[in-house]
Amino acid sequence: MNENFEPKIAAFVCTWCTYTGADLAGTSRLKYEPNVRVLRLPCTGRIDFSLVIKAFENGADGVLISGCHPNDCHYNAGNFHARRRFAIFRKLLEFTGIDPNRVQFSWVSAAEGAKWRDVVNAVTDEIRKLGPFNEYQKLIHDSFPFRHEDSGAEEISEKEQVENVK
Amino acid sequence: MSNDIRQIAHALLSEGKVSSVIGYAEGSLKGRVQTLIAHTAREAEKFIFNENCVNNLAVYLTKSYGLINKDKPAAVFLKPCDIKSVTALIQEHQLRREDVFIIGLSCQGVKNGNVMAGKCMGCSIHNPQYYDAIVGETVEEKEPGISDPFAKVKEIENMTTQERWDFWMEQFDKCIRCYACRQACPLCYCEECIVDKTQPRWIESSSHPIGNLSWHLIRAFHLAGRCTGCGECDRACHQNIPLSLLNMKMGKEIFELYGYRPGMDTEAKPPLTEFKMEDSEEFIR
Amino acid sequence: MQLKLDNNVSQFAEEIESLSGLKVYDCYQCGKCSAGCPVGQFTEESPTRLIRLIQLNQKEAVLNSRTPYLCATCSTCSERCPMNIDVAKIMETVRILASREHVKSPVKEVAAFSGAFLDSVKSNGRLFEFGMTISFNLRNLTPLKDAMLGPVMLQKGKLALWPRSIKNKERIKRIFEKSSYFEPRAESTGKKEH
Amino acid sequence: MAYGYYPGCSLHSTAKEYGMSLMAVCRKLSIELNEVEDWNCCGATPAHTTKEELGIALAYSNLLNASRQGLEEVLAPCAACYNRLKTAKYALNHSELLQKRMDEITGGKVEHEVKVFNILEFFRDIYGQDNLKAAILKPLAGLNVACYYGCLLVRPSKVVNFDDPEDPQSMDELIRLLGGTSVNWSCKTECCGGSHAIPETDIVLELGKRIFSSAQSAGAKMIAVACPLCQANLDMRQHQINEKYKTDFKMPVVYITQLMGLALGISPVELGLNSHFVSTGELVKQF
Amino acid sequence: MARIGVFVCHCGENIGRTVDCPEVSRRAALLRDVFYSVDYKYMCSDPGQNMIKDAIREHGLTGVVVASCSPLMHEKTFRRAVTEAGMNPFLCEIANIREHCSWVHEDRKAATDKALDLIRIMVEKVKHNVALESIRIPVTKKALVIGGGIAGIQAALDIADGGKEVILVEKSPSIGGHMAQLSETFPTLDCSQCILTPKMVSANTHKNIKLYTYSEVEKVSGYIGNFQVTIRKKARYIDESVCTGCGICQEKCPVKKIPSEFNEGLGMRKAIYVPFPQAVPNKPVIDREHCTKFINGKCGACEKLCGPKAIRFDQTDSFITEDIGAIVVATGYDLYTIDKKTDNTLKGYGEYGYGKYPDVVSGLQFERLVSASGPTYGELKRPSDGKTPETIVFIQCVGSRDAAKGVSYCSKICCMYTAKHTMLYKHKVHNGKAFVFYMDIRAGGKNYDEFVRRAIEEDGAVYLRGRVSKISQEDGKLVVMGADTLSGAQVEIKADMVVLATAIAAQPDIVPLAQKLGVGYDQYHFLSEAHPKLRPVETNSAGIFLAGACQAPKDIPEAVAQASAAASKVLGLFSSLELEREPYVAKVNENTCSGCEFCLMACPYNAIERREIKNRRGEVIKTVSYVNEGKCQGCGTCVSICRSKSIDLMGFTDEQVYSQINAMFV
Repeated sequence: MNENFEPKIAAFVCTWCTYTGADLAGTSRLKYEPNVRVLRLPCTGRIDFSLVIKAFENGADGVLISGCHPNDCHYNAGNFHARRRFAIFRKLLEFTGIDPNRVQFSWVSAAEGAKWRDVVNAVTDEIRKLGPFNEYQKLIHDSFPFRHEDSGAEEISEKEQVENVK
Repeated sequence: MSNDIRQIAHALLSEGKVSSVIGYAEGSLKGRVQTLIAHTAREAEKFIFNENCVNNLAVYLTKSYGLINKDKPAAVFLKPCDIKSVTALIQEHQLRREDVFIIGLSCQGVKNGNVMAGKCMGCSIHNPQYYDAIVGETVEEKEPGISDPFAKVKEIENMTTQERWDFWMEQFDKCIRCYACRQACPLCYCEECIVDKTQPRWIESSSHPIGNLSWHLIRAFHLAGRCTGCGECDRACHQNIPLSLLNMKMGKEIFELYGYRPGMDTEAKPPLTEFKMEDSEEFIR
Repeated sequence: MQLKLDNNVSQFAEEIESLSGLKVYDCYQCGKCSAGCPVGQFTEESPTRLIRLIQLNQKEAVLNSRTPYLCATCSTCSERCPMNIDVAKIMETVRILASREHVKSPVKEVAAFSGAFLDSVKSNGRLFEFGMTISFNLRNLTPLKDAMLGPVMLQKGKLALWPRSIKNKERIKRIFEKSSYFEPRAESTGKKEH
Repeated sequence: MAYGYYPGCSLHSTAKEYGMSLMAVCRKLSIELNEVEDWNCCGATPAHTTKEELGIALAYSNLLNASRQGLEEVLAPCAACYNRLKTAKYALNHSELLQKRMDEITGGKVEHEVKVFNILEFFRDIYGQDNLKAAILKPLAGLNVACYYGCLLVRPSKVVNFDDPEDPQSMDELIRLLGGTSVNWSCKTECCGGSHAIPETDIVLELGKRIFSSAQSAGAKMIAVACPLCQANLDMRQHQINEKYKTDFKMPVVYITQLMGLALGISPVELGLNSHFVSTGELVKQF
Repeated sequence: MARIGVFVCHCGENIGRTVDCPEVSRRAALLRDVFYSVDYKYMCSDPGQNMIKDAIREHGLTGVVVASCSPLMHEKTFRRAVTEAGMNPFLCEIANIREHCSWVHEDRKAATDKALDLIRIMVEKVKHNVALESIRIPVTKKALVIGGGIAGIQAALDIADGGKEVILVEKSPSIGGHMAQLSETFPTLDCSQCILTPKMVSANTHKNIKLYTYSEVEKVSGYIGNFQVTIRKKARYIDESVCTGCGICQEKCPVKKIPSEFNEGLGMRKAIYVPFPQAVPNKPVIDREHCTKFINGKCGACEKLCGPKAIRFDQTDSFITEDIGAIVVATGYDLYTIDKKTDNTLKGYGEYGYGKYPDVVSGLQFERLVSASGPTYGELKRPSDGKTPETIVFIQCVGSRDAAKGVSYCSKICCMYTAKHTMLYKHKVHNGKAFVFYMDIRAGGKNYDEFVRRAIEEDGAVYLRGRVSKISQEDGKLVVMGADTLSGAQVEIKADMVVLATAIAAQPDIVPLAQKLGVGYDQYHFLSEAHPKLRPVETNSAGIFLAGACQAPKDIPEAVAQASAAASKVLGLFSSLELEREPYVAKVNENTCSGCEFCLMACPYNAIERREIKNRRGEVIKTVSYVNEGKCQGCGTCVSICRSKSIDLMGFTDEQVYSQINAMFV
């Protein structure tokens, strides 16, 4: 583990509670770690476990899933379904040797700007402690020998354009 | 016993009660059996049942084999454990109850190769519970051959995270993505498997580490709360990847968390399609 | 009267809860227990008030109250409590706790009676009313109480003069020695029954 | 028919007529009662208000003896004993920890469940009302009885789980079955202060007065009980009540088994009806 | 080939301070498929919006990403803008670089990098966006109101006055509900029927209201704006079109001794009856349980004597189906049963002897006893012997706030109506004394506490704080054993009559109806509102609203207020020709769907139905799932449940999300 390593964290959140709560954190000018990239979905019910796998395949060191507290779901039950899905999925990850702490789950309501800050900081901190997801990175490397680790996306060489478009 | 089997198959076909009878027949190799799908009473003479009949014939009831949805039901010989698969198929609307005629076989356990099959060692139901007809006298119910069917699962659970990772990476590394596991599984009936989906492609199709890991994770999860533990995936895998361990683990967790056992009730709601307010959420911040 | 309260206000209530397995703070002071208490007119603190005092950490006042000793253990209160609190059990708990902490019973007759009763049982395995009544009256320093009843009862053959002991007295001795004040309770006490 | 029988201390002394009448009735109905061997006192109120475990243990050790004797159904005519035995069973069913303790304390374990019945349950559910009806020789015609259940038969209802704790009916049914009339009154389950019979006389006098006046105003000629404590209290203290409150109650307090006996044609003496404080002459005359 | 435009907003200093906007826009221009990128001080300003419009026209952009504040702020603004430039609004996405970036980070470099990431993610998404059309649902401008109590009547009248058609369904023979049973109402003591009757009449005569009494909702299908409702019209055995309501039948009917529901069993009615004089409609109904004609074929007096020949013994239940746009549920409440349950679950208030002592009555029974239209014509006589009670005891919280024998909640209205009862009592029995046992006095509301004080100060009601343990009967008196916890004493009152303020309970038969409607309910079977604070009259089923005590215990003012609120919701819904909804709904790929129906089981809205795929010969080849756009709210639960990815959610499709993830870290 290394303290000055900056983890890459993908966050999948629901529009109605967590995304709005994160907006509130902003309007309240709360400060938190910049490591999280938020992807907005209507509901945690929409968050398929394969999104998590995809995130790891794309180099995420950790994943955060967040939605409405039980009984607050805008769609009544989406979060309940998600809760079961990820309770089981975590067990699968654990069983296959992936530290379940790399997939974090939280309830953050539209009123909990401060909680969003705390969650982001805590998760970033925890993933930082776990260190880079080297095991998965290695798989990626072995699978895609041609994919450059940090091609800054912009300034893409013609070759890669072709690579990626096909 | 084989006599009763032929009789009932013969009767069903000659009386035109069923469109076909799916059962076991002597295989070309000694000690091996093959699947026989009889459409005429004459063919029924070939049916047998013995300790080598390890395979789960329920898979032939999936739509792709085209044996169901006829004007008459298809009859099938099933061991008590195989019946669970049929229950699941009915529960998941892949099979109408009236489209199948279940001939239950009492079973003392069967062999995989020349050793008793793993699923039989943990088995505690030896007589059919859900059937249209039953052949063979009921055998006495006995405790599982082994104390703990989950022993191997627990062994892995007790490894360190790193050890587990290494263990599975070694296993998955062997995978050549032939999808025999999918083919053999009665519950892998999707008309288009997610792995064949290209827009977008969720699972890398080539058998490199990333693709293999994703495939086996997704396969295991898609069977969570559904797998009835017939073990056909294990048998089908020429690379000897212990696939059923993943399914067993899922089954274990589902039962511990939600008290659900697959293949028991055609009316039950699959555990991942429902929820309870009081479901555990210790892992949620 | 003035109550001095601090952050330990729920200490005593918690003690009672863990000893009895009941939920003291479920009581919202409706007074139904007091309303139906057969000995209500003979007590200073009503059950309602006693529970209130427990909620407010007034251990001394509670352990010295006469109410738990005058309680006839008729369970009318428990039967009718809208919050399913076994009030009679709270009375019992207070009484036992008091004797465990050697608080002198404010109702000496009751204490004396219990003592005499249990002595009789301890030594004979069964109750020996005549001897018991006498020993109670001695303990209670009212040798002649109910004296007029005695002879009548004898004549009606209702008081046996000689104790009919049981065979296996060891068993009783053992019970008296080994029994502790409260039954063991797991951490998560006070499961309410509906 | 043979059943286990736990007399408890009173039925051999203060409530001897309860014991006598019960025996007489059983003889008449050829019911065989096997006394629990070497039974001990249930502990009554003093035990469980002194030490929680003592109260349970004393009762438990009787269940233990019963089970060792192979008794599965035990009749406990004394309401107090009945209540203690039921309480012990209830407590043990709800706590494994307690069960362990009891095994330590009594040094034994109940092998099989021992069902405990009070007198009313026994004749209603075990012996059967029809059988009883068939055996009646002298119906209790014109007898106005106030059925008094007291506390311990019906409370706490979740423990004894026997009859409606507010308006029980089983004794009234029995009286009607015997050809008598059960009056509708409101003190059926009021407490008589039994456990204070000796120490706190004032209380029992007050409570007793309430019960008598209620029974009287309901037109009852006598009170039927199934509890030695209630009987002793109400019977022994009646004249004290009359003295203290300047009342004039002359209300026999009889055991339900004594009334059964009369209906079955058993002689009053055999039923111990002569050993009451308040004369039962009026009643006896009719039989 | 996609041509994406990126528009980076400084939001004055708000974004610009921490995010290097020009730098971000410069680097965004280098992203694949980005053909235009610019930064500007205020993108939401007119000049800003014009920049977007112009760019779309000049560069023929196929998608737009605005990097600015939260989409919840200005997504609509910018989508409107692109529409004006001829682009489909759903081809415009927002990258939130303010709330999620500039405002929450301090390190300029980190913030700038993150801003670019967020833009890249949205660029990748918008590349896979497709033009969508908002869903338009036609609205049937006819409302169904279930329940003809005060709430239902009010809602019906408001909607009808709003010029829309209303179907009002009431299960009993007359509308009016519980309010019709009340004598006077708090906190003003005006006569209940004086204020209610006119409303009942106009509900019956209003040209926009179709009234179905003695009828129940049998079946509900469809969705907001498009419900189909089947109503069962129970047989009255009367031809209402012919009956003149003269009442001769009721007069001559020989079967007299049937406890009247309207009088809470305190009065009697006939086998053919109009529940009460002011009933609407004023048409009788035959109670076939008790009617001699139905029992043994004899009698038929009513038939013989009916002038207009309106009696129809052969009548059967009939069914009416109506197209409905919105539904108001106003089914009201019932009283908690005080007496011991028959199933012998040692519950019920045996200790109060209700049902055993005739002079122990419920609050509603007391209303009937003091009501001018009641069995005693408003003279207070106790049921047992008709004597006027000189001492009366009121007991509050009977069943309420009682976890052991009743319900844990507070029934809310008892404190007030008990105070009212003491006044009504005092006004009728001047020398009488009223005692009230209470636990707390809950009199929040305009002029409510004043009202209770009046009962105590002017009408001399004696309030005692404590529950009653037991009521017994001695020498013709009811002995009330209570407590006054304020003095710490036991209280014994010898009363002539006792009134129990019994808990408000949900309608016993509400659950099946709730399930027909797809409306949630709580553990006590009160119906659930969509949001306890912000959507109190809506339910989670779009187009279905709540009014009155079916949601929770309510008094008349509250019930009426909620009814009007529900009505205005309905009128609001009806004010538009069509409903417009964001097109974020699930779609099924019928080619790959294998019909396992997991989605169908998981959908929180029952929006997924079965559809049979037939071949040319009309034979069913397979059954697949089908999403009802009207019902689908777009949560996407089905998408995650589908193993073969045969369901997708418009606006958040697999492809969009997938490419977003791919673009997250590079």
